[in-house]
Amino acid sequence: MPCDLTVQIGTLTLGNPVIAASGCFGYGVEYADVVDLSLLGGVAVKGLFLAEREGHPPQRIVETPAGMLNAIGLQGIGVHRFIREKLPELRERRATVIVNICGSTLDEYVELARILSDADGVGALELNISCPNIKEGGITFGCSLNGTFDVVSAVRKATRLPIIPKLTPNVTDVASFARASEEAGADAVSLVNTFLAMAIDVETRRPKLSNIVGGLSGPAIRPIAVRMVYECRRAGKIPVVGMGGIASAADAIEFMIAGAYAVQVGTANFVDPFIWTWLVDGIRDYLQRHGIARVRDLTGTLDTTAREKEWTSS
Amino acid sequence: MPCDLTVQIGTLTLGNPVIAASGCFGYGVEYADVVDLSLLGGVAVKGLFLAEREGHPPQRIVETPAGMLNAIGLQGIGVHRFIREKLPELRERRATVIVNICGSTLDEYVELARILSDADGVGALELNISCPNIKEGGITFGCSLNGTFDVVSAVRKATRLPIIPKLTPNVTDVASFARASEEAGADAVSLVNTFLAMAIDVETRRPKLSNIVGGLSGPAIRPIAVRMVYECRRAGKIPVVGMGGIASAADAIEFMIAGAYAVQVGTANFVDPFIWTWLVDGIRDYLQRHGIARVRDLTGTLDTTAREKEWTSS
Amino acid sequence: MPVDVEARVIANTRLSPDYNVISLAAPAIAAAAAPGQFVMVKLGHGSTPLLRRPFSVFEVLRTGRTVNGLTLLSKRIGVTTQMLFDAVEGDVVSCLGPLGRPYATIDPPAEAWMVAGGVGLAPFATLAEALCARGTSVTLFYGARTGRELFYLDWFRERGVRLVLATEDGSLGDRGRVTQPLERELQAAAGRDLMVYACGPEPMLAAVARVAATYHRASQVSVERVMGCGLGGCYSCVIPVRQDPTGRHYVRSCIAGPVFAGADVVWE
Amino acid sequence: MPVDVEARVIANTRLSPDYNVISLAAPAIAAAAAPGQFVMVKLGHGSTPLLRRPFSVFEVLRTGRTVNGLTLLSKRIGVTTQMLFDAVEGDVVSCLGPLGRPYATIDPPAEAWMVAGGVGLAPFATLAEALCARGTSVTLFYGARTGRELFYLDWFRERGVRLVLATEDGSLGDRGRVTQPLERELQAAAGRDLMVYACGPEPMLAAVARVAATYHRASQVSVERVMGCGLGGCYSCVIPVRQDPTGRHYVRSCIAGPVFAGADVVWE
Ligand SMILES: Cc1cc2nc3c(=O)[nH]c(=O)nc-3n(C[C@H](O)[C@H](O)[C@H](O)COP(=O)(O)OP(=O)(O)OC[C@H]3O[C@@H](n4cnc5c(N)ncnc54)[C@H](O)[C@@H]3O)c2cc1C
Ligand SMILES: Cc1cc2nc3c(=O)[nH]c(=O)nc-3n(C[C@H](O)[C@H](O)[C@H](O)COP(=O)(O)OP(=O)(O)OC[C@H]3O[C@@H](n4cnc5c(N)ncnc54)[C@H](O)[C@@H]3O)c2cc1C
Ligand SMILES: Cc1cc2nc3c(=O)[nH]c(=O)nc-3n(C[C@H](O)[C@H](O)[C@H](O)COP(=O)(O)O)c2cc1C
Ligand SMILES: Cc1cc2nc3c(=O)[nH]c(=O)nc-3n(C[C@H](O)[C@H](O)[C@H](O)COP(=O)(O)O)c2cc1C
Ligand code: FES
Ligand code: FES
Repeated sequence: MPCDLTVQIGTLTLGNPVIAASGCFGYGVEYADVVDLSLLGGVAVKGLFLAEREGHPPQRIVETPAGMLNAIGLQGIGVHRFIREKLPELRERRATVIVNICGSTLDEYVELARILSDADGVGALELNISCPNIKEGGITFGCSLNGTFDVVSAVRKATRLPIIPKLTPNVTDVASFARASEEAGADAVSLVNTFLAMAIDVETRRPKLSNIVGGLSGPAIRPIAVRMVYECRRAGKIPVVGMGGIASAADAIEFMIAGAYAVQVGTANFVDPFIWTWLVDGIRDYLQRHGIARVRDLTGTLDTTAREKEWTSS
Repeated sequence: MPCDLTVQIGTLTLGNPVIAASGCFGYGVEYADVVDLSLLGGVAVKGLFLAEREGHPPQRIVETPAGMLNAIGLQGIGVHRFIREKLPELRERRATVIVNICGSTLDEYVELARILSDADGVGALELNISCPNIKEGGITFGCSLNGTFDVVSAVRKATRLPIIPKLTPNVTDVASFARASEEAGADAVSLVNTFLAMAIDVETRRPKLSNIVGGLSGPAIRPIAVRMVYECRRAGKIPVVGMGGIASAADAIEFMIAGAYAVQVGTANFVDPFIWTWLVDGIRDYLQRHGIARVRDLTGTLDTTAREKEWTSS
Repeated sequence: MPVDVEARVIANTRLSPDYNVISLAAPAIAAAAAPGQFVMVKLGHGSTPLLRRPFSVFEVLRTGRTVNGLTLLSKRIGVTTQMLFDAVEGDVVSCLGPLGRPYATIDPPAEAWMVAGGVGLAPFATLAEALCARGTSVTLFYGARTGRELFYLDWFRERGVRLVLATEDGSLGDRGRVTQPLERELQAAAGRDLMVYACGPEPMLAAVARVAATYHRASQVSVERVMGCGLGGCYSCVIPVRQDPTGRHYVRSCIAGPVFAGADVVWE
Repeated sequence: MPVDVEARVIANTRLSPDYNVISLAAPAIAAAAAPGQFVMVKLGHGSTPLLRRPFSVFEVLRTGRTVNGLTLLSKRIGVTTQMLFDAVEGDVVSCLGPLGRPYATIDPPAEAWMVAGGVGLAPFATLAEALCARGTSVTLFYGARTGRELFYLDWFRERGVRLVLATEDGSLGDRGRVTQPLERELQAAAGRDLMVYACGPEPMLAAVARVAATYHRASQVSVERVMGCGLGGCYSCVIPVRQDPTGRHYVRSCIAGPVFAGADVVWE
């Protein structure tokens, strides 16, 4: 049985539901020799500001139980160099490009959206309103319902590209942010960004990260992220792109059953840069084994009716 | 060098800063044959309602990467049977008892506080306004600043026992809840309770927990919990009791450096019920090694000045 | 009083592609364990797996009168059982026990009928020994998917245990479930004094308890609930038991069980 | 193009209570690796450790002309290096590589002066071989805490490498830091054409770069930053380099390095 793995986000069609998560795959081109970028559902590139940024001093990451903290501070080449230096190669490699954008002000998001709308080869915009690692902007929008609504509406007016606000998990009720995004005209929401967290070197009594706090990602957060995807799916109609600790096809499928149309994979790419093939193959196998013809029919199929017991002799 | 391990929470003196976390140590008496209860800083007993409760149907727990979900649903014997059947043995074993109380209404918290104030052998009350596993009450208070303020003030008027609201991490700004608790007259705050989370069996497409969602605990959450303790310590003056994934003396010390006066240990007790001795000994060793005479002098000693590099030849 | 032992692996025998018997140098636990009690084990460092897992004490290992250790019969279904399958001599398995309420033994002339499903065989080696030592006559009703998953048959025969086998594929003994020969023999056993012991998947236990009750026989069943601590600390392992003629109540199977009177459990 | 190999452990030799050399059957990586390149390794299942860790390729193992594998020189400081220390023949180490920008070799009459601190010896075995093959004369300045932590001295001697040793406790070679004999010899080497290569703790690298610059010598240093991916994906491994006469800029040491011109790095 052939399976239809495509998923639709606004006007953008992804060949399959597996997307490289922003900040965990460079600008995509770094991996062009390792994986065939056209086989990924999409590539969400490292968060871009208008201008170049240096980011935080090292140490920028630290491993924690089943997870890692990062405080990169959105080092990046800025949107103009991105369009000049990276986008052509991504186009050539036939990558489906999702540009993750960050602004310190609402106007910056709007300007980024305008600039990228005119660029050739951008599939969608992911609005990073959830990076826990920078003080100004970004998360200020992502932690306020009005802020989220305003930035999404403003970007909506500035572009025809599909827009995907990326939500922070560091809020009391993430579903309300999905609803606000939907009302403001978003095509989808993606979640979760990282959890604000910290680690201390007890011998020196200093923070392990130069920025003191950072964002927790990896398998550790998966159960929380799955719950949040489940809540957002029930709260709204637009597609949810789920992520947080996905490291196997089963993990990706878990997010889809909970309500995700597509998934992103971040930290696990560091552990296994060849993961993309296993993930897509694993999802295809699962669909075939379960007689599901289209991957979008898997979304939100969680069965919450009471469970019965079966008896086998062993 | 002898170390002073005692810590003070309101009028209660703990012999050391290591407390068994509520729900992870039964009513304490279950462990009386395994550990000398008088050697623990305190025993926070399983959350009690006024009445007996059956809790949720199994399956109630599931393991996740470096963590576990639980949805026990606060099964318990109710306050009256606790006082009759458990408190005398706890007293006899010279345990320092912290009673974790839960109500569906504000009045229920007040009544629990009154009843327990009259009981012999209760050291402090921990107000569970953060259990993610029950629909009514509890977390409704814990997710609203007014709710938190109201329940703490009301209990404050009803008892002279030290009161410790236990905060949920499922909020945008946990420090504001610590402040609200302080303003309402709490003697300390404890955090974190578990993170609302879920896990799905992808083969059956059913939730692994009968309650669909549960609370995530264990090492996975530690970096988030440490950050929250750090924020609460900076936000207020009352002592913070820190917990979330502590599994070694170094973990406990990390929380104290971040700002905790005392710590609680939950999940790790399941893995090693003899952990208490290692923890207390490990903390004592650390203090001696670092020339710190009193454990309370360790609290909040995080050094956030920029780090310099040292050079050794290896 | 349970103890925690960092037990060395003495031997590890694979019985099939899924089953193995692992011998552990945990004499203190082995010497104290009663039939039906269990240990909470943990392998590896770090947090995969995080929690311990419960396993029945399968055999108590002795040299003469000295107890050297114990074995576990394990079926590979997940991370810990995979590690138990792969373990080699010298590896360390952290072992906490003995835990739980054991089976109550009976004396002659009463007979013991043990009913095992799959890996539910585990508690019956020590129970059979304890019963045989009392001179009690023992029958083992033992079911599995296939004959290749019926283990230790000679071990039980050598100790004088009568075997009644059943396999789902009919490759050994009765074709079908083990409760069928059990019911057949219960029908024919009117007037004999006997106790039914069972361990296996819960639907089997429910069926055994029901059949036993039908023939007015007492039963003791060992249940397998997901356990977080094994010591009564977490309330994860509960099972509903009858409280009064109509009510039911969750009790912790790690301390109130794992062995219950079949008639006390509310089967769902 | 890096490859990911599930490499079997061929041998594991403990050099001291903290150092070991582990041989891995990863011929594809070994054959492609240039001196100074590294591999990202991961041991064990589950999530402890979660991330891979970077290790220089120490030796390339050959039988005749066939490349069989590579070795890593490891110093035990945490979870992965502990696992590398404990690994036994047959264990599997996941190995991704070769990665990073290698050292640039030089040809005679230029001389190569390699400066190693502690485990910073690792890239110099393959570099020495490559240089010796070109007929370049090679000196190794090698420092450690104590003489017992100076390894492979005969290995280098056999290949004609001149050794200049230093230990902090004075038990072998100069007492003190390895940059002292380096500076002394640089003073005396006026007029000779030479390249300084360094690997070791960063303050040592900074000192080497400074001393080299003082005597107007080029240096190539291999830095060790905490790495999340090794492929340019995460921006964790950055190091500040000079951008224009006054500016500085963070570059990813996994792809722009780990080898940098000593003069390019902004030492902090
Ligand atoms: C008192 C007691 C005695 C036991 N004795 C034995 C024994 O002697 N030999 C033996 O092989 N097993 C025994 N078991 C079962 C054994 O504990 C489980 O097989 C074991 O926990 C599996 O661990 P794992 O890490 O390999 O699997 P996991 O990776 O934890 O689980 C794999 C899958 O199996 C499911 N699962 C795990 N445990 C259970 C359970 N108890 N009930 C239903 N589903 C479960 C999980 O939800 C998961 O889907 C006993 C259980 C109890 C409670
Ligand atoms: C390009 C490169 C090549 C390397 N080659 C070798 C080699 O050949 N042999 C070798 O033994 N080591 C080498 N290292 C260092 C090696 O990567 C670390 O020792 C290793 O990551 C430690 O892993 P662990 O799991 O044992 O320690 P962890 O448990 O991860 O860490 C233990 C402690 O050490 C600190 N730490 C870990 N890595 C570093 C680091 N790079 N810098 C400073 N502090 C750190 C951690 O913060 C922690 O406090 C190299 C590093 C790089 C970047
Ligand atoms: C090193 C690192 C850098 C990240 N940078 C960004 C970023 O630039 N923009 C963004 O929206 N998210 C960023 N994230 C968050 C990830 O895209 C993702 O939301 C998060 O890591 C959870 O997924 P994971 O558990 O699969 O990694 C970053 C994560 C990591 C680990
Ligand atoms: C099985 C289980 C039951 C719990 N029951 C309670 C409870 O009754 N009351 C409460 O305040 N917290 C309860 N908790 C939360 C713990 O007290 C603690 O806040 C949390 O588990 C984090 O700490 P840990 O990571 O050390 O387990 C429970 C946790 C677990 C795992
Ligand atoms: S397993 Fe924890 S109470 Fe039974
Ligand atoms: S280690 Fe990830 S970018 Fe260098």
